[in-house]
Amino acid sequence: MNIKLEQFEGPLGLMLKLIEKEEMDITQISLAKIADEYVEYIRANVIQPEEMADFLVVAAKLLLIKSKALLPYLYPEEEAEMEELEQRLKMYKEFIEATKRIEKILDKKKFMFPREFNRKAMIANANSFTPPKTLKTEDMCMVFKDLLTRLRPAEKLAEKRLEKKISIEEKIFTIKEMILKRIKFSFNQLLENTSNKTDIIVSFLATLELMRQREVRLEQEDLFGEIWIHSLRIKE
Amino acid sequence: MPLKSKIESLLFISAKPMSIKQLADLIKVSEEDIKKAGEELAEQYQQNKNGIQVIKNASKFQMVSASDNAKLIQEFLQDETSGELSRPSLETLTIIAYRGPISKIDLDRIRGVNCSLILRNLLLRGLIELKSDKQTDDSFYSVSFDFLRFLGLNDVKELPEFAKLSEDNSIDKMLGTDEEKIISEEDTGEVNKN
Amino acid sequence: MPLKSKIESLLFISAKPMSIKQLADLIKVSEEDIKKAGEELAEQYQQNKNGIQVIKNASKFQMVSASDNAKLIQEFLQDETSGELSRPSLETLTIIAYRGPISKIDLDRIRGVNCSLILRNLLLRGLIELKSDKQTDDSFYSVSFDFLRFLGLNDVKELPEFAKLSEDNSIDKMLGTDEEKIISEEDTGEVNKN
Repeated sequence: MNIKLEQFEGPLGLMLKLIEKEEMDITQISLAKIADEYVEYIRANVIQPEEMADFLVVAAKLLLIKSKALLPYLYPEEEAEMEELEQRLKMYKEFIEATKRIEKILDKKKFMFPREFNRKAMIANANSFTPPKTLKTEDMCMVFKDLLTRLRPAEKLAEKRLEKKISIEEKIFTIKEMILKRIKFSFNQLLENTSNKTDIIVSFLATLELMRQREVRLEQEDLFGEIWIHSLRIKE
Repeated sequence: MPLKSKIESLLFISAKPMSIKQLADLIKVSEEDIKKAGEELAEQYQQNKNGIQVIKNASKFQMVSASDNAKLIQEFLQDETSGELSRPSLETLTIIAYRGPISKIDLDRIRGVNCSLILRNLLLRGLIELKSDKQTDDSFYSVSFDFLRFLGLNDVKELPEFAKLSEDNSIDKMLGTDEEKIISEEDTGEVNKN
Repeated sequence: MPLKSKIESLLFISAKPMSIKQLADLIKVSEEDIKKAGEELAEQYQQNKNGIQVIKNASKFQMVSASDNAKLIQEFLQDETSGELSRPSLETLTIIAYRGPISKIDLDRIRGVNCSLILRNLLLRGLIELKSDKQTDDSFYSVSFDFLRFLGLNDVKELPEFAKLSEDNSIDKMLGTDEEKIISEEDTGEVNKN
């Protein structure tokens, strides 16, 4: 994708560029069409961590619009939210067009200038000195201290790193690796190196996905009992 | 026309933007009279294509050289203004010009991205001004005289499609804009005036 | 009448009298043309009883405010230079006192807004001075000798807690980080590294 965002351009800018590239108007249909490209873009490009949230919110809305286009009977209650995104984008586009017109005016370089400040021209007696009568050095000290307090950087917020999450794709790969080595193994064996809840869920989803793909067969004797994962691959 | 002549003298001497209120206080006539005479003056200068122009922004007037003579004046002053601004800065400035006074939240929403750094830069360059509402403590951005001078406009209303873009009711609906009385730093801070 | 308009613009901008030759060189027309147009302009302004007048002295033209309004202008200057300072003005003056000599751009950045008008007023009142470094062509503001004497000091170093406050590093830190951010903003497209 040969689209590049300037720094300080947000999700709206990205959507507009994607739509313009396809020469489409701003409609729910065109928004549905660019959803994948949008997600692909934020995956492939470096986005400021503090801006990522804004990009993700819009990504979620775009995916909603896309799923709505595919399954129109779903999500009737989200209608307003989808329209809002469309409205915002239309308005943003109008301002982008206005920006281009203003840029053209600027290019003409028709600057107007004020008269330069000239003390001598303003005051005939250039030696006149008009101090604020009640000002004391202590006042100045206080004002300067206030300023320093204002400028002192705020305490740094504690940083929290996001843990690296394993994707379903990665987990499927791990299971396939394990199953190459043995005919069957338990779900708990798969979880050997993890205690993380998300990881357990991802592992379970990966297992189900492999069953759907007819890569494995699952077996559970009792409720909450051990799940056994069997290979369905015919050994060569 | 002694009133117009007085306004002319003051705008000429002060060499900076002057508020209708300050002009009224000095000349000792009502603010309405100042507003009317000032606007007439601005129109007169514009129609006669004078080398001097009177421009208006919010409730202030300023006297400046005509935009048609920009090149000549730049040469004389050896001024190197290039008029260059990054695209995101210009975009932010455009929204402020059409929709000002506008709060930061509304701006961020229209652009879909946090504008803090850009706003700071525009404030430093004097292209926008920050004014706060004393009662609610809300802050609003508007374009400055320097922005008008930069574009060679006598009033923001001369911007292309000003009426349409500034009053787009979808924006109002969306943002719930309400324009309250807004006071600038300059107006509020001046101890000696009040 | 673009010629008259050009003369008007130049006389307006230049606070000083301009010779016919200088005008002719800048506008690139003959001296006779300048003389004729300039005299017409002077007459026009006089007949219209404008608040601005164009006067001719020997072979020089100058734009001045109308003498009828002299009293009004005195009052304006009185108004601008008397009374206490507003908080933003006081803050600017204080920064210049504790951190001077200081450049305008650093002042703007410390205060987060463009300080042109405030600086102009402090200059007008004789509280600060602008000095240029001949070699680098940079200009710096410092408090005036008159102001120091008014405070009863011989040197800024005698201000309360001068050594401690002038060396506080919050300002330096802020100017340092700010620079990076502002540069990266102008530098379009470059992803901010911090």
